[in-house]
Amino acid sequence: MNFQLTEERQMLQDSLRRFLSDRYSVALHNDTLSSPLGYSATIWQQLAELGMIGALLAPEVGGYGGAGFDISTVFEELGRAGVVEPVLDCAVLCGSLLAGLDGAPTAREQKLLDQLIAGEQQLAFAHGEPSSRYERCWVETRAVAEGDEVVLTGRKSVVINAEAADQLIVSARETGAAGDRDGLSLFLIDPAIAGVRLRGSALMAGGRAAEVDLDGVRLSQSTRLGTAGQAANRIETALARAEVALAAETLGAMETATRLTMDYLTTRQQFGRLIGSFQALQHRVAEMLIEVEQARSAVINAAGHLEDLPHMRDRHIAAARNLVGRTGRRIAEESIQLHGGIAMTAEYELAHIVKRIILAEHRFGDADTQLERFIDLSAA
Amino acid sequence: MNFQLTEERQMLQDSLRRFLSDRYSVALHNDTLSSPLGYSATIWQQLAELGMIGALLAPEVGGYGGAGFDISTVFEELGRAGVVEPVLDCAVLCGSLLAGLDGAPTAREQKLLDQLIAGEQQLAFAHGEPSSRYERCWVETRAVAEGDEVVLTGRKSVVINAEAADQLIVSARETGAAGDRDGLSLFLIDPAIAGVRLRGSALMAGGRAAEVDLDGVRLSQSTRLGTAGQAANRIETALARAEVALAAETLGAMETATRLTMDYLTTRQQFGRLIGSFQALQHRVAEMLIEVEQARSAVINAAGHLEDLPHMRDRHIAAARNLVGRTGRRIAEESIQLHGGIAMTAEYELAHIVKRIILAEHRFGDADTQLERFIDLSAA
Amino acid sequence: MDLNYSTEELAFREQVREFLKTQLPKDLSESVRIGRTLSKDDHDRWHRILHGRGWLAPTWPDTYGGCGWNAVQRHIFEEECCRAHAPRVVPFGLTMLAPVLQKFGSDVQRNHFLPKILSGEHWWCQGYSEPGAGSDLASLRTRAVRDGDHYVVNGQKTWTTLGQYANWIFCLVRTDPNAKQQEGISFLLIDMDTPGIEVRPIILLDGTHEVNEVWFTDVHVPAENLVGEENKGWTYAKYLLTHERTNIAGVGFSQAGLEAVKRLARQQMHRGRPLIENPHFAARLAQVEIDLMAMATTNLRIIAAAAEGHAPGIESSMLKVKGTEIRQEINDLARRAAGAYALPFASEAVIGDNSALAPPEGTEAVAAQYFNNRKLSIFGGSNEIQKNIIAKAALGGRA
Amino acid sequence: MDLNYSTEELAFREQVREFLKTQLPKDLSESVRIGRTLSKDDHDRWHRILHGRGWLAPTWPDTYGGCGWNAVQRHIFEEECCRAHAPRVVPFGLTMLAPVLQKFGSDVQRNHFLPKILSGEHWWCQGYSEPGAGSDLASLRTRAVRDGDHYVVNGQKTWTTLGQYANWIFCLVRTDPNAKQQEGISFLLIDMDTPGIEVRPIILLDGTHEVNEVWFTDVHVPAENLVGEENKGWTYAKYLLTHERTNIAGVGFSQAGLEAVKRLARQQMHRGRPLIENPHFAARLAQVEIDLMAMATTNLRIIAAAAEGHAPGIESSMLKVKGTEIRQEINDLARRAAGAYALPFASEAVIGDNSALAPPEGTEAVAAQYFNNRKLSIFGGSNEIQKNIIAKAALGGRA
Repeated sequence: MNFQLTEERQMLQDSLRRFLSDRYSVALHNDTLSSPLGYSATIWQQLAELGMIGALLAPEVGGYGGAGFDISTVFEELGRAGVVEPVLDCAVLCGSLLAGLDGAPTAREQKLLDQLIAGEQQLAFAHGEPSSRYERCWVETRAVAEGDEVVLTGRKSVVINAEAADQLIVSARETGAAGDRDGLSLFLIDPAIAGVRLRGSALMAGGRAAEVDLDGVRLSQSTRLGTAGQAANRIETALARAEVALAAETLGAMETATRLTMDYLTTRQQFGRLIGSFQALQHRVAEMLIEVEQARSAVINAAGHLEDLPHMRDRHIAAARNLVGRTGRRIAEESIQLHGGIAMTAEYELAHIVKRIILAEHRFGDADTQLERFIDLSAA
Repeated sequence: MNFQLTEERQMLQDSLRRFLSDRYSVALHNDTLSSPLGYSATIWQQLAELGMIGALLAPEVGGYGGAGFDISTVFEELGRAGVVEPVLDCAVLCGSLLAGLDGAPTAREQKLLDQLIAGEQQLAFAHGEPSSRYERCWVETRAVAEGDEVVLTGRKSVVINAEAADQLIVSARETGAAGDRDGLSLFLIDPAIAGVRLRGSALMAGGRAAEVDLDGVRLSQSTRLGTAGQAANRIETALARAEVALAAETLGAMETATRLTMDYLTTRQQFGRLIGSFQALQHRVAEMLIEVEQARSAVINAAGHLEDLPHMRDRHIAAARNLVGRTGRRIAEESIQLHGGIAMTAEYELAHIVKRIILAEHRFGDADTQLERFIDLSAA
Repeated sequence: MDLNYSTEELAFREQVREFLKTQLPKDLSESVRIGRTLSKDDHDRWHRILHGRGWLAPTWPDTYGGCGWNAVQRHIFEEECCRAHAPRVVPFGLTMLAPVLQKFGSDVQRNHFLPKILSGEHWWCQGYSEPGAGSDLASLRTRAVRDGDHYVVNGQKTWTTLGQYANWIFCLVRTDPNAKQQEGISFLLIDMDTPGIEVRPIILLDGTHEVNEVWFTDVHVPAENLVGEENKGWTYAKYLLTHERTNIAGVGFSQAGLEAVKRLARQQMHRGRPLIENPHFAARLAQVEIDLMAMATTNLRIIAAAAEGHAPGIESSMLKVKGTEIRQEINDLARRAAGAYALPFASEAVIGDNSALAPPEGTEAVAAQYFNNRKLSIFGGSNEIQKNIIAKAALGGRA
Repeated sequence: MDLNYSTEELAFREQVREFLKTQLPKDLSESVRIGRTLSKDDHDRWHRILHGRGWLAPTWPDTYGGCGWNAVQRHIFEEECCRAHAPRVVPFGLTMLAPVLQKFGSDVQRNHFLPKILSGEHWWCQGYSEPGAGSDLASLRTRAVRDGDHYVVNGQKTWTTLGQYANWIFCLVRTDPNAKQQEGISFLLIDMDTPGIEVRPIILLDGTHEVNEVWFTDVHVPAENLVGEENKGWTYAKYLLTHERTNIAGVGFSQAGLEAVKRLARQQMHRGRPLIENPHFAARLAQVEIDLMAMATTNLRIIAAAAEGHAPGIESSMLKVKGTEIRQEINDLARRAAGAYALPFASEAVIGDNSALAPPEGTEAVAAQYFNNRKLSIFGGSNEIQKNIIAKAALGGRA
């Protein structure tokens, strides 16, 4: 039993923390929110140069990390600073889909991975659909083989980073009904080809997403990643890794929210006293600190089981995301309340942090969805 | 719109409150808990003489009340004092079953009602079963006609007041499967007849109950109350009235718990200050007071809809019992916590009050069961 | 005890419904329903329609142009307006300043200002809060120094709601810096066109501009714009705050919000079934509905008592706390129901093209409203302040 | 980072499991499992078995007869004991008094008392709390006046757990009434057979007798029974309280409790299906299990740090708060699962005949445990005191 970071991860943490606390200001945040890309290309490049993307991928595919605790170490730092760059979507989700499950990546996949690690490739995973909610295999988009080609028809929802992406990885169903694990395939698509239509929006917590319409998109069979109809495992593994990342990111944001709140309570006067001297508020701070420790433990559990068997892995992930979802909401709301109005102004760091915390629940399943998954996995 | 008690109900409330605050001491409580009957026959008789049982029954059957607000007025007072006498079981449940739904009671039923109102008759409703949980029509006990006779076989669980009862009203199924509304009948049984076996226990919050074994109990067909197989409505109405009573009782107990807590906070010193001067505790008192007002409104809603159509009636009752169950638990636990250890000693009034609050949730459905009912009734 | 409206009250409700059905512009109710930010013109239109019907000022005495309604009628009117998705009437002139002028203003002030509030010629905003003085209002520092027949005002107000549309502001200013905190405060009426006033937007976390900072640099205010006596402003301010509490429970908003959540949850799918059938979502929904049913009755109890002349005490504070908790919980449910569609900004989605790629109806503003309504438990006396008030009153002089 | 036990730790766990499997009497584990109150003889038997194995005093240094275990081993031992439903070892002598004697006692005291704690000859109870001094321990009023080679003790202690079985009591007494509150307190060891001591039962709301009042009337205590220096008792008391915090999270109890709830919920039926399949019950169960999984890791993190010599700071307080919340929530779930069977008293139902009319297994003590364990958040420093400690430490000198 050992809860210390390895020396390498400690160094990664230190360098990320230093870089982000130097560079990632509220002003940058506000500029980025309304920028055309939804993120800063400069920051993205610098993060890649720091080796941050490589840290999220295994040595076998050109990275130098990729384990659960690598992901959680990186994302806790991204969360502390409220980073909006699409690290999760490009590097974790698409990186994991390209790195795949078994065997080595193909040459084409490896090339994309190398470019990704170098910060030269933007990707997006077009998976969610209007009726999928948070179900992992609920894909209604159809892929129909026609000779050497495959024709994709369907709609993908809230595809984060779609507009900036050089390539989209699209999930589609070759056989079976919505919800089936069998029959899913992944395709690598240039978003500029005929039949693909995007409608973009800025996201409230930073970044951009698009609704993606696939209207009879004709692809070569060679654009398929992996075996036809057998993508469910690959998708689930990528999502598991993304959920660990997201939970760690939220933990980091919770730490910042709590720190800002404690700073505020110990500098702000009201009724002639520091507001931190009011016992009712002190008890609420104590409860926040307890919840942060609970969240930290939940993230450790999830990261530590990421390489475990899928059933065990997913049970710990569901537990962690449920706990982080619940306690994150509490920390976000309490931080705002204990600050008062100032917390709601875009000029103040907390405003960005609480949006990251709350809206994280809307990716891959909110606290209730995670609770259901945990119940299902516990019964199994 | 009018939220004032009528003059008659105001008088009933005043006289009950005066009588109970004079007579219903903690010492009496403790004596009663371990007594053979589980309640005080003297108090019972005095309550009857005060007209309290008559107030729970309609003029058509010899009472002078019986409406939702009569029940809630009486039971709020019983709850404030933590009364353990079986008013709910005898007067509300069995009284409502005998008074029935339509038409006048039979002569036999009316005689029992007269005796009940005079305090001369103890009754118990043997309805719940080991597998029924809180389902109202989940009856597995069978009633099989054999000529002029009916033979009852089954087991009834936690039948409150069974040992003291002169007569039991037993539900049994003549046709259909467990859970069906059709096929239920009620029988009036002398508990001393052959085949009936009781195993009694004191109840933690006062009173006594018994497990009742019915091992081929032979009854005359004339012991059936009402039409064969058509008792569901009668049962549901009686339970609805009992739930309004129970919600009001819990409201009264919540008021007492809150009052005792406020008294304690304003007399008890710690760290050289009245503990009521600690802001963290003040906020919790404020929250308790808010919850009591919510509970009061929920009881008003339930009582005010008791004479409404069953669907509307039951939706308001489920809402009230859910809210009272949740807020009651909170008031009970907070009252104990804000007192400290003293609250847990049998010599202190609060100990009895919190047991009444918490264990009320175990009759007819806890907060979760009520929530499910509310959801079902809202969808319908 | 009688939970039902009387025949007269039902008839009144019918009258209100008919008015709303025929007079409330469809585009306005649609904007309110989907949570779109209203323009100044939207507000003005509805103001004029209500004024035309004589229903703009339910709380005013008849003599000044009020409706002569009792507390129950006012409640019915508010309930129906919420149900019909009518815009909320901007309260600063009508329900906050007006009662102060009616009680403490001079005849000249009453005759000048009250008609212009009704006509909409004056759009008022509130100059109470200052940076560094949130719930501790009395610690304000904006100074007004008497100079002949003027006051010269210097200082800064903040959280000034819709100040960008206002042409008048009522302000608490410190006129005696040596007096104890709550003394030495005066109540001034200031024309926003006076030189030296600058309004700066505050952008909130959801991207909206609804509050402002108002800066005063040597602003000259005619002395006749002082309300009541100099240094007695705290008395008027407290009186105003009791009127801020009208409809504090927000029952109508919660009921409309809950209906919107249900519509959304019937339409959003989960595992091939409507989300509303999911037991965990249904449980959250039922829980808040049950709380709201009870609070609606608590609200009616207090209204019924008020209609008989009882002044609400700590009940207002209780309604504030529980009412905002319920509204915020409904906002949380709405964002939950929207799933991933809560992520995009409403602004673009609503105002963009209406192609087939639009987000599902009802998801446009859920996240923005969730964040924006965190303010409910902060402003108007934070919920912590309300709990202090409740506890102090309940524990009496005893703690 | 490594969440798994090492090979050595796994081997140790195997050893503990084997011991519990072969040496823990079945009737004892059965009593613990169903929540029956243990008799003095029950406690004594288990005490002797552990003593025989040399595993009675995990926290003692080797020199006094401890086990030489590190924090992780102690945790494994506790975890396995809970899982096997072993009785909890009565802590007053072993884990509360003994560390004080080892650090502050005289050689004579150590040589005399420590072996008798191990052998079980002395059953200790704790004389700390007094009526009127709950969480505010230092306000105690029991007086000890020096009279030659004795102290004469007068006063009253309360909440004395299992005092009815004890033959010795360690007491905080006031020896200098003129000193400031936390000074002037001394730490005395008192033979319960001394004339002038009276033990009066306190019956709790669940009908149990587990705590007592202890009254002292002119009780003569030999001066050599003073621990350390006169008027320095507060120092020793605080030292003792840090040892009271061993296993403060109660992870093992919660895990065993959660398993019991699951067994009950698999067996209780609802609409013809096991209750555990009901989505609302399953949600409550999953919620607390998730909280417990996280807290178990928090606990391990602190234990791992302790094994490397880091003294836990506010982490103990965090574990106390969250640990008791979880245990109480599990108690609440257990009573919920039992349905109407939670209503009867356990005492009669368990001890009565075992006829076919017995209540379902696992329902016997659920209500009693729910009520009894409300104490968890009150004693050992109430959860409010713990939150004060956490906030003070976190906000530092800053508030």
